[in-house]
Formats: sequence, C-alpha cells, structure tokens
Amino acid sequence: MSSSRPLSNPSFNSPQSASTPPTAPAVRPPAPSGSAGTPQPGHSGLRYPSNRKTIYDRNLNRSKNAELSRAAFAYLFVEMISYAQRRVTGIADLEKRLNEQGYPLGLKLLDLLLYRSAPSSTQPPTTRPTRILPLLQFITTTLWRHLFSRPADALERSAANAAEYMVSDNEPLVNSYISVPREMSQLNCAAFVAGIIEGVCDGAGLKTVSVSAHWVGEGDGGGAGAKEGMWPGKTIFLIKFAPEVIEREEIMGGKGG
Amino acid sequence: MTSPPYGSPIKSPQLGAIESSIVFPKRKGGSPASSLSNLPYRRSNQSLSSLFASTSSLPGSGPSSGTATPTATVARDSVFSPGGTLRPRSPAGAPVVDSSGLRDVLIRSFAPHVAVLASADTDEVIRQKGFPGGFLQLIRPFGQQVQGKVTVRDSIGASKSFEDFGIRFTGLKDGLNPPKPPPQPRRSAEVGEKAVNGGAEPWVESFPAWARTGGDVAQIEELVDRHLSYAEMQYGGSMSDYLKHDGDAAGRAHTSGAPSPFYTLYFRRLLSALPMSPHETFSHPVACIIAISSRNPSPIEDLRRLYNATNTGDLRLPQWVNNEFLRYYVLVHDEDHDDISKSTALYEQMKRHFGLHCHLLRLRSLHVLPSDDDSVRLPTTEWISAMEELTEIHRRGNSETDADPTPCLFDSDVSALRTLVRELTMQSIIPSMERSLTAWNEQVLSRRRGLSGRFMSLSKRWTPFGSSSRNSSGPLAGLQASGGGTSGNYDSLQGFYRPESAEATMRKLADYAVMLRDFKLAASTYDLLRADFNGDKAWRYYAGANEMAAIATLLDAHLRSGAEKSTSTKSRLEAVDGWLETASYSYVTRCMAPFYGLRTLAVGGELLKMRGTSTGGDEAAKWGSKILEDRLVGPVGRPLFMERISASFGSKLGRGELRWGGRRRKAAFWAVLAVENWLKMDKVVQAGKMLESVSELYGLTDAGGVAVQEDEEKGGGAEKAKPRELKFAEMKDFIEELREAVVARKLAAHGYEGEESPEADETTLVEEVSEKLDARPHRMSLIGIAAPPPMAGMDVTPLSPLKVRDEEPNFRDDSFE
Amino acid sequence: MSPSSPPPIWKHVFNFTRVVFALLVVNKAGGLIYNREFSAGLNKLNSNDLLILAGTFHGVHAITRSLSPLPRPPYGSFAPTDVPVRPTGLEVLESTHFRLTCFQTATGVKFLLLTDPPQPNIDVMLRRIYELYADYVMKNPFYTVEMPIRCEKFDRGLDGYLRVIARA
Amino acid sequence: MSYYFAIVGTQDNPLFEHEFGTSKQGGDGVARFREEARHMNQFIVHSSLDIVDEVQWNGGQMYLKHIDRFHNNYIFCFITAGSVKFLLLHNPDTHTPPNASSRSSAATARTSAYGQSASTTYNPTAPAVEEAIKNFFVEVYDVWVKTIMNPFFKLDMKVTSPVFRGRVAAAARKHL
Amino acid sequence: MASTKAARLGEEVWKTRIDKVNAELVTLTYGTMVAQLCKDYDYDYTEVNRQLDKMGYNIGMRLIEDFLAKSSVSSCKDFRETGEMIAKVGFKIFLNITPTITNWTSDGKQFSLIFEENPLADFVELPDDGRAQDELWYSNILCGVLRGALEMVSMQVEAHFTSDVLRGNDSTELRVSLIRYIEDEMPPDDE
Repeated sequence: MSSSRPLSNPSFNSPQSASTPPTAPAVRPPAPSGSAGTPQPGHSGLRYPSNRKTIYDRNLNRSKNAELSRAAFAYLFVEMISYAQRRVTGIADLEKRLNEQGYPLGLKLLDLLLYRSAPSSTQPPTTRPTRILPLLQFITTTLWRHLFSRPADALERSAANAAEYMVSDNEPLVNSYISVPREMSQLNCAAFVAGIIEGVCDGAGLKTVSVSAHWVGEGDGGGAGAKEGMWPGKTIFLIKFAPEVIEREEIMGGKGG
Repeated sequence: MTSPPYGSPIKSPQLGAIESSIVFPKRKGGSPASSLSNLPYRRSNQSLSSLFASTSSLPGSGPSSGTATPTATVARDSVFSPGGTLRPRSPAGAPVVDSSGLRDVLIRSFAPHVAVLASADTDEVIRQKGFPGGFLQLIRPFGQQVQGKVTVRDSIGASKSFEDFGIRFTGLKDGLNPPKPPPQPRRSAEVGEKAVNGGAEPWVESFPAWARTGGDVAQIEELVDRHLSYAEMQYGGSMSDYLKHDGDAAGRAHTSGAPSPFYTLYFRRLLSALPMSPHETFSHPVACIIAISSRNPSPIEDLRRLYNATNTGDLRLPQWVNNEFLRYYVLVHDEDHDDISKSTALYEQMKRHFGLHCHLLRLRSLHVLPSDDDSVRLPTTEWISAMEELTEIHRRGNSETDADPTPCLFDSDVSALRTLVRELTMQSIIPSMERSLTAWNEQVLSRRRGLSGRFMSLSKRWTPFGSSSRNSSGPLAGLQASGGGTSGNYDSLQGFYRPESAEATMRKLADYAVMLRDFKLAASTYDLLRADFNGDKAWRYYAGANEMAAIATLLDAHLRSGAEKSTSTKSRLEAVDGWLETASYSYVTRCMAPFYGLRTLAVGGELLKMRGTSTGGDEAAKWGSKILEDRLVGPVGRPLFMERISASFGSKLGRGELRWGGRRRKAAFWAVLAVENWLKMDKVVQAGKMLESVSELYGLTDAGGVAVQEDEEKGGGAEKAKPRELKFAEMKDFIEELREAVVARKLAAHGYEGEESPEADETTLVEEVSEKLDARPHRMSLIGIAAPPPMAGMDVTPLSPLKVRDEEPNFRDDSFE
Repeated sequence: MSPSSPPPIWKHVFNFTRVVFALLVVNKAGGLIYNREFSAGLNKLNSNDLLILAGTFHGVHAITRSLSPLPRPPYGSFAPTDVPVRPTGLEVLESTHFRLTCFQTATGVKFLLLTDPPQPNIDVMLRRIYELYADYVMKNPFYTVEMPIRCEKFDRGLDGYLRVIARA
Repeated sequence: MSYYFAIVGTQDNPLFEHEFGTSKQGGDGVARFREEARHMNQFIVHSSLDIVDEVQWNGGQMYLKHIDRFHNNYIFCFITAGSVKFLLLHNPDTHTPPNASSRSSAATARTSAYGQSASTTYNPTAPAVEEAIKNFFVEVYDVWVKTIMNPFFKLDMKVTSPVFRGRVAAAARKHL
Repeated sequence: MASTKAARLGEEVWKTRIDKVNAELVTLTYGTMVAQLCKDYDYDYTEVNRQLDKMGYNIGMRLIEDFLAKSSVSSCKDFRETGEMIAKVGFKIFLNITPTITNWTSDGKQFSLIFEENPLADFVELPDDGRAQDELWYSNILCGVLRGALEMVSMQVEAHFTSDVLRGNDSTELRVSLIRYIEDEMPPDDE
C-alpha cells in the first residue's frame, strides 16, 4: 500500500472525538492470556485472533434469519429501562433516553437491510428511499418484518399536518411483557422503537423533528381505559418530519425512489 | 527607453505558459507595449490616473476620481446628454457594473461601423485645432452615443427606439492586418487574425491604424495587468480600511454576480475594435464619411478622388468586403477663417453632385485651451483597442506634465458634431440599413426559407425577380453570379465568400439585424446559414454562424418576456449549448482562432448566466472552465474568469431551506483557485477580495457557528448543509496558507509604502512590481501553472521587504507536508 | 423427574367442569405478594386474614419440610459438590368444599391455588401459572423482586387462562 | 491512471481517504498525483458534493455513476443508505512523472492540470468504466456496512482500521 | 449420561416452548447498551465491566424463573450436572448456543465455558483506543447472569471471562467456580 497516504498524516490517525475521550484513569489489568494475536502492521493498536477473524470476515447475511429467545431481549430491555430510570427525571426524560438508545439501531439497520436488498453480491442495492412514502413503507414492512417478524399494523398521514405521519402497532413486541404502573401510565417503552424509526429517517436524510410513541387514547397507558378494546397495548408512533424535508418533497414532487 | 530584463510581464512565466495556445508576440524592449511594463506609477499624475478610473474603486474615490478639471467634468455631462445614459460606459462609473451592465456592453459592442476618410486639408484644420489625430480623433467619441432616441423598424415593421444607440467611427482601414510579416511564423492563420505587428513601427504617428485594431488577447491581458498593478499601487498602502471595503465587495460579487471592474474591462476590450474578417461583417463599414474642408481649393474633385479611392483605388477594402456601403459627404466649414456663404454654396453644389447624403459641419479652427470659456474637453472614447489604451497610458506615463493632454473644443463644436452624428445616423445610416434588411430579407431569406434544398438552386429562380428590384442591386447581382456548383460560392482556396454571394449576403443581413437589435431575425438567419457553411466546409464562417446564432438567440430570449417566446425561440434555446460547442471547436481547433473562441465562450457564458434559469449558472460555469481548459486566456484572464465561474456557481443558490441544487462549494472552490492565481500574479488586493468570498462561501466567517462535531450520534442529524469548518484537513491548511500569504504581503506592502510619501521614488516602485512578478511562490500551485526555474534576473534583486517576505517559512515550505 | 410438557390448553378446557377460586403467591419470606379471585364461591377473607393465611401456611410448610424423613441427612452432603437434596413440604390442604394446592418453585416462591376439591390437572395449571409469572412478572421492568405484584398483564394472563377453564 | 477515494460523512467530513493507481494493464497500483494533488483532490471532491446533494434525490439510485468533472479529474459517486458518500476521483493521466511538482516543466504541469490529451480519449460513461467502478463501490459498501454495524461506530466517525484499508486496497486492485 | 440428557432437553425446549425473536435485535440492543455505558462512564472500562455484571445479576435473578418454568428441571444432583444444564439448556434456550463445557477442576468445583459463537458480540470490534482490548470484557453481562441465576437456587458462584476473541484471543472463555451452597433460612416464627 505504498500508494496510501503517509500514515503520519494527522488527517488519518487522529483520535475520533466521537468515540474516545480517554479521560478515565485506566487501571491496566494483567495482560490477557498469552494467545493474543500479534498487533497489526500500521498504526492501529487492535489485536486480532491468530485465525485473523475480524468483523470484516463475517458474512453480513449470517445472522439474517437467526433467532434467539424473546426472553433474552426482554431481560436486556428490562435492564435498559431500569438503568435509564436511575439516571432520569420524569417520564419524558426516560422516553428520550430510550429513544436515544434505539437511534443507533435505526442508523445501522437502514444500511444493513438495504444492503441485503441487493439483487446479488455484485450488484448495488436497487434503490434507497429518498421520499417520505417509500421510506415509511420501508420502515413498516422491511424493518418491521425484520425486527418483529410482521409488518406494522397501519400507516397513516395526519390530516391536520402534512409533516406528520403515524405508524401503528397493535402490540409492540418490546412491550410484550411490560405492565406500566398506573403512576407512570403516560410512559410507553416503545419509545425505544421510536428511536429506531428516527434513526432510519435521519440516516436516510429525511430529517425528523421528532418520533415519539403514544398509547392509543392518551392517558390510559397501562391504566383502566386500556383494558377495554381488543388491543390494550396499541401504540402509535408519531413521526414529525422537518419542514425542509417537506419543502424538498414539494420541490421535487413525489417522483423518485 | 530601456527596460530592466525582468521588467516585461511578457517575459513572466504565466504568459509563457499559454504561448502555445495563443500567440503572445515577443515584444523587444523597444516595443511600446513592453516599455509600458516598467512605466513608473505616479500617483501624482492626474492625467494618468484618470486612465485607470474605470477600474479604480478606492473607497471614497468618486466617479471623477483624479481626473481632470471641473470644466472637464461639466463638459462630460454637457456632451453626453440626455443625462445618465452615460453611466454604463463611463470609465469613471461605479466600480462594480452589474451583469446587465455587461449586457449593455455586449449589445452596444455590435454598433454600425462608419469609416472616416478626410482630405489632407481637413485633417490639417483639425490638427491646428489641437487634435493631432485629425478629423477622426475629433469625431470619434461622439459616435459612442447618438443623442436622443433612435428609432428602428424591425423586419416585421414594428419600430423600437433605443436610448443608447451608437455608431463606431473608424479609420477606413482600421481592423485590417498590417502588411508586414507576422512576428511569429507559427500559426500563421492565427496571426492573420490580429492586427498585432511586432510593435517595431516607429512611434511617430499618434494614431497608427494598427494600434486601433483589437482582437489580441495578449494585449488585453497586458492592459488589464496594467490596471491591476495600478490598483495594487493605489491600495497597497491602505490595506486596513481596504479590507473592510472589499469585504462587502466580495459579498456583492456573489449575491449579485457582479463582475469586478477588471473583468468588465477585459470583457469590453474583448469586444472593442474587432478586426475586419471575411466571416463576420460587424467591423465592415456600413458607411464611410468623406470629408473635405472649406479650405479645399478643389472640393468637388477631391471628393470624387476620395470616393474613387474607396471604390477602386489604394483605399479599396479587400475584395471580401462588400464595397456597396453608403458614402456620406461632409464639408467642414472653418468658422474662424472662412466665409460661410461660400461654404453654403459649395454645400449646395455637393448635394447636387452626390445626393442627399451630405452634411455641412461648422467648426471653429482655433486651438482651444481648457482654461478658455465654453471650452469642453474631448470625451474619452470607450471602444478602443487594448493596444490603443496601452499606448495612451504609455504616452501619459512618460509625459513630463501632469496636465491632461486631452484636447478641448468649443461648446458650439460639440453641438455641431452631435447634430452631424444624429443626422448621419437617423437620416442616412439607419434608413439605408433598414432598406437593405428588407430587400435581402424578402428576396433572399423568404425564398431560402420556402425551400429546403441548396441555396443556389433557388438563386437562378430569383435572377429575373432580382433585377427588377430597385435599390443597390448588390446581392442580386451576386445571386446571379452565384449559380455555380454545389459550394460554388465558397472560395476554399482564399477561404471566403465573395460579398455578393448569397451566403455572404445573408450573413451581412444577420449582422445588420444584430446591429439594429432585431435579434429574432438575426437568430433565425444565422441558424439557416449554419447548414450552408457546414456544407461548404467554410469552417470559420460556420463557427461564426454558430456563435452568433447562439448569442442572438440568447439576446432575443433576454429582451422578450417568457410569455411571448415563440416555440421556435424555445427550440433554438435548447440548441444554444450545441452551437456554442461547435463554434468554439471550429474556431479553436479547426481555424486556430482562439480569440474568437474566447469571445464566443465569454459572451455565451455571460448571457447564459444572465438568463438566471435553474441551469444558467452551471452552463455559464461550464463554458467558463472550458475557456480555462482550452487555455484561451493568459495569466490575467485566468483568475478573472475563475472569479466569474465562482460567481456563476454562486448565483445558483439552490431551492428551499436545504439549498437543493445550490453550488456554494463549487463557487468557493473556484474562488480559492482565483485567490491562488492572484497570488501567483502577486495581485494581493484581488487575492484579498476573493479570499473574503472564499470564507463567506465556505461559511467560515459566519460567527457563532456551533461546533459541528457532537459526539451525540443524533447531533449529527441536526446540522445544516453548510459546514462551519472545513473538515478536509488539507483544504483547511491550504486556505490558511493563502490567508497568511495575503496578510503577509499586505503587511509588507503596507510597511513598505506606509512610510513613503505619495511621491515615493518611482524607480523603487517599479522594481517592486516587476520583482513581484517573478518572486511569486512557485510551490503553492493548485493547478500546476507552469513555473519555470527562477530567472537570472531574480537572484540579483535588491533586498526589499518582498525579499524578506519570500523567506517566510510558513508560506514557502509548509505548503505540502 | 423428567420434564413434562403439558397438553395444549384446549384439552383442559373440555376436561374441566369445576371451578378455580383463587390464587395466592407467597414469596420466600412468607409474605403474600399476590392474590386474585377468579370465581365467586369462597367466602370473602379480608386482606389481613389473607396475610395471616399466607404467613401461617408458609410456616406450616416449612415445618412439614423439616418433618419429612430423608434418605440423607437434610443439610450438607457427602460429596461437597453434591447438591443438597431439599425435601418438599406440605403440598395439598383439602376440605370438603375446597382444596388448596401449593406449588413451591426451586427459588422458593409458593403458588397457592384454591379450587374445587375434584379439580384435576392442578399441577398443569400451576406450571402454566408459573410460566405466566415468569413472563409477566419477572420480565416486567417495573416489578421489583420479592415485592407485591402489580402487573396488569399478569392479571390479564391469569384471567385469560383460568377464566377459560372456569367457563368450560 | 491515478485514483483518489474518499468516504465523506454527513457533515462534509472525510471519514476515510485512500490514493492508489490502476492495477490494470500492468499498472503498479501506485498513485501518480502531483504534489498539489494532495489538497487539490480534496477541493475537487468536496466541490462535487454540490452535485451529489442535487442528484442523490432523483430516483434514489445508490450508484450515481459519473457525476462531475474538474479538468482531467472525473468524479464518480456511490451514496449509502445512511447518506454517506463514496467519492472516487479518477485522473486518467498516464504521463505525469511521479515526483512532478509545480516546479516541473510547463508542459507537464499543464498537461496534468488541463490535461486535454488524456481526457479527450477517456470516456467516463463507457460501460466498462462504469461497471468496474461500480464493482469497486459495491465491494467497499460491503466492508462499510460491516464497519458501521459495530456498536462502537458513531455517526461521522473516521475509519482507522488497517483491515478496512486493506479491503479497500484489495477491491481497488481487483477492479481498477 | 447427564450431558446428552441435558442436550436433548435443551433442544426440545428450544424447539417447542420458546418464544423467538430476531437475533439481530438482541445483538444490536446489547451493543447499544454497552456503548451507552462506555459513554456514561467515560470509557472507564473496569467500571463498565462492573455495571454489566450488575445488570447480568439482576437478569439472572429473574431469568432463573423462566428457566425453571420452561425446562421444568428439578434441582440437579451435583455441580457437574448444573454445569451441563447451564451450557446445554440455559444458553440453548436463551441464546440458542451451547458453549463447550471443559476444564473441570478435580474437586468438580470449577469449569470453563468455551464460546464458539457469541450472539452478543456479533458485528463488534472494540474501540481502537489502546485500552479497550485490555480492559473491557464486552460480554461481561453473562457472568452476572450466571451469578444471579444460581444464587436464586442457592448456589453462590463466581464467574469471569478469562479470554475473549474481541481482545485478540483465540477463544472466548468464561470461568465458573462454585463457592458454596446457600442454606435455607429457617422460617420466621409467626407466633
């Protein structure tokens, strides 16, 4: 790789402000058992196993259809929520935090799922969603199927506001085992899923003002009202797109992927 | 006068760099041009600084900056009424002309040319009056704008009137190549283009015809360079307040896409004093003034003699020029010495002999001094060639006196001349042009349109019809003669159509239409011609037809509102792109005529930009960069056109909140290129200006720019399209280098000149300029302009602030690590 | 004992003709953390009595465990890694009109189910209840272990399951 | 034939840069850019983001093919679902000396700056060219998705993994 | 033999009695949690390990009920059987993997679980900051789970990772040691 730019070049190995502010006094534990891979050439400190297995060697389709127990997710989610609860003040704050935890999943799944939509390994994926409707269809079908193994139950556009769309799910998988105590009845832990949606939209360049999860029939989350009806857990994800996105949509007309 | 070895910019590498594409004649030290380069800049010399007024925009310096006495200023106004229309062409006008200004320049550049042929005695009278250039010099400025409205009937009889109509007075043989062998043997075709002779011509004649011929990019470059250097001198000392000033200038430049005064000058000179060429007739005389004076012993005979001279004699224009132009006879009456009654009698006699196209011009022959009452300074002539302006700069630069040498005349003379011009235009030129238009239009075009096939096949059919036609049957005779083989009309050996041939006639028709601003007719005609010329492989004509088809179409589209655009106009607009392409290709590659290629692309680009459609900016920029890629301009034009490209992109703001389709990054990039090239030229002031635009466009200047990099992943989403800080390390560094370079030099210039009194000793100033030319930093090149090894001259440069500056490490060596 | 996967629910649906009265859940420490009635029939006990019942049963259960004879001494064992065998305690408590069945999980939680005496397949029902507990109680982020159970979905789950049976 | 490849994040920020030469027709895979190309390439690529921003919304293709040109530098673009741009600058110039700097002879410097010679023969929309570059992009995309799937990868974070660089270089050798 | 019995049991339960979910949802969710912890604790990886273990412990306490309810295993005969249950039933029914169980100490109190695959760590590469690979145990939550779960059935154990492919080791190994059996506390005297 003599052609590659000098590794000394600051523009390359500068630490990422995003990922590593190594301020914590790191107590260096005893070096791990001897079988550590030899350090790679170049400026990366990372070691790799002697079989050279890295993330780049793992086929992206490998876990495409893999399954784990729903319980496994449930327990992680329990911990995510109680961990978050310890650090927040109030329900809105808690939902915000769950949303933030979901956001990266959206960013990643957007690319992962589009990558998989490619006709063949040598072809680029057909198209990426560049308009609101195709994007929402991607979310309610492709994304939903992948995560929850079924499409979302409804997709509507707010009559009141052109920038607002609603995805509804009669019983969000993430809420399957959750009963929200009365005193927090506003809370809907599917805010995590809202975060995923937000990640997808922002990632695709259709910026959102906010994506939020709401119980149908405000105010009776786990509460009395929710018992009525056959979908007590029905949740609506309210997606508010940024005005400039709507504007661009108008400028370019619906056309395009 | 002798010039230091490093004195001449002609020797400077940048010029060398483009010699292969444009012939930049090597002028020896003796040549007027090169001797200019070491011309001392005397800020004290009013008469000189007035010449630079068109490009000097010092804050506070008004239109009348420097120039001339109160009387002169008053005089200007008195000359060019109705008031105000003076603006677009006033050299001393606002520093920044807006784009429509460029359009005016363009439209007015296609003005009917009127040759001036004065008898010896006439010139004598005028010389005594204080005009060494004789009658031509006297009358020239008054053609620039005919006083009052000028009304023209277009092809469909609708009449339009113009406030700013003008005609161009030229010497009969202006614009023809000098007989002497071209200075540079290679590319003879190219040299044939221009009226440049090595400049070895003795410096005696005050207005040598060759100097009045434009079409030479090298000279334009040199002229603009003079203006630039002058600007550097002007602002060199006063950076602090200047910075602020050019800040807004830059702002304007990108919001309004207004060209810099230097670009405007470049553009104007590009269109000034076009050389005479077979393939276009703009500079062919539409009429010829034949003047005698009341002193003439044998007036009628002389008039005859002169007339014949233009017809058959030594003054006969080349055979490819249509000689059927209007002759206009002027009797100059000497109010101070001769008896008016005699002159009047003579005048009557003239009319009997030569018909109605006569005029009695009553002038006073006394020499006028600026101090005299009702003395008026001769207005400056706008449409002069670069060489002529250079010559003038040179002359004044050397003149001992500070007094403005511009001769003066009496108010009465002024009004007399104005009347002459108006009558000449309204009663003779326009009507005759209109007649020709109608005639050619009916007889040639209407038929030609009727059938598709070859032109000649029709020509036979016209013959009877033609001969029955009344007025000057030039074209019809031509048509008769033109009944030849397929491309019988084109003489491929000598490379032109005889003027009577149908093709030539149609071209002339179209050119007339342009001069009378009937662009619709012109466009359609050029469009028709393209096929014929293509068939005849008459490449230069072909290029010309394509060029003008595009330009006329754009002008036409420009002048009419979208509503009334006919479908034909629309379809032509779509073709414009291809036409420009073809034109520039034929000009540059087939005919090796880069000057015309440059004209095509520059004009086309500006017009496209003015259209301001969604794609206009991109297209303009595309042609702009083609100019650079084909290396049609020199080191001066390069940054100027880079600025224009930047402006073109900048003019495309994009739609909506997200600036969809905007071109800020590109605008910024080209601005950077411009800065870098300005620095190469050591034009620090210009570099400084553009640097402001760079910061503005990259959004580096916007205060309170929040840190873009939020480690919150979501943070990323919120950011707008416009970055507050350049993330590409080396871009950032490079712009930083440019900034340091500019500041360093401004300080150096400041430190050096701040102390000196305005009357700083000239020679050192000269040294500095010329030294700058060579001492430019070779290392920091964006686009690898050729930079030859330093010349011997450099090693011995005296220690000056510049020398010190060159050794600043951050600028020299950190450039690329 | 080997795992027994219970027959699908519908089976019970048709088998059962009798009633499930109520369910009580008692935590390790003997505290009543849940009680719910599914069909009337029992005389109402006030919550205090319920607490006492839970506590008492818990105590009795413990004692009965210590009573039970063992193949090996109750605590400690021969091999240090051998899991000490834990004797079961009182499992059924029956009267003429109702039966209380106790199911204690390995983690020490007790499910007390009050039914008609002849009610069959109690163990199946209890196992199902245990699953509902594992899902809707233990997987609910808002439930704190050992604390009283307020999980609407748990209630709904039990109703859904036991009411079906009752209705049959 | 020299290439400059840049991955650009959502803030016009370079996440990864790589220069290389062609490996076809016995090329040694070493880039032959002149000194100035260092920053030049960045300027060019950055400026063509204007075009990307415009065309990426038409049709939603991910492989946008040849989108822009500056003199003899041709820009190709692939945009990921996450709006990250792969930009490949291709300079078909064959005859620029490796160590040419702005001090080099007028002829060379001009050729590479305004290289007419090569550009006239080079056609960026030739199917072969488009195909080869597409394959390159597709392979990089595979590696890219693997990169961003890493929970420790944050939006607009620079990629430093030598393995990643290795894969990109390999893809370049294979297709370009 | 216990091991095959456990394997069959695990398979059977996984097939018939487990609600499934897409594996990547779990993987990504765990990923986002760990990343969040690193951020919250300012990349103090030792602290992150601690937090993960704590979370695992909480999970274990709850998860054990599900394990018992679904598998309906009664208490095991000895710690070896427990080990088999953990590897072949526990991991199977929750993460659909069966780590190899090995390196028993002679006193049968310690064993290792070797993970051929680890769904939690799919897609993961540790930060290249020169510390993560020495300090962070990415899957440390599993240690807590074992601790919590076994404690609920009266076994006090200690569990920790000794190697992890994410650190450049050739295998991922989790070491479990039995500390003691917890005696039942006597019932509180009511009266």
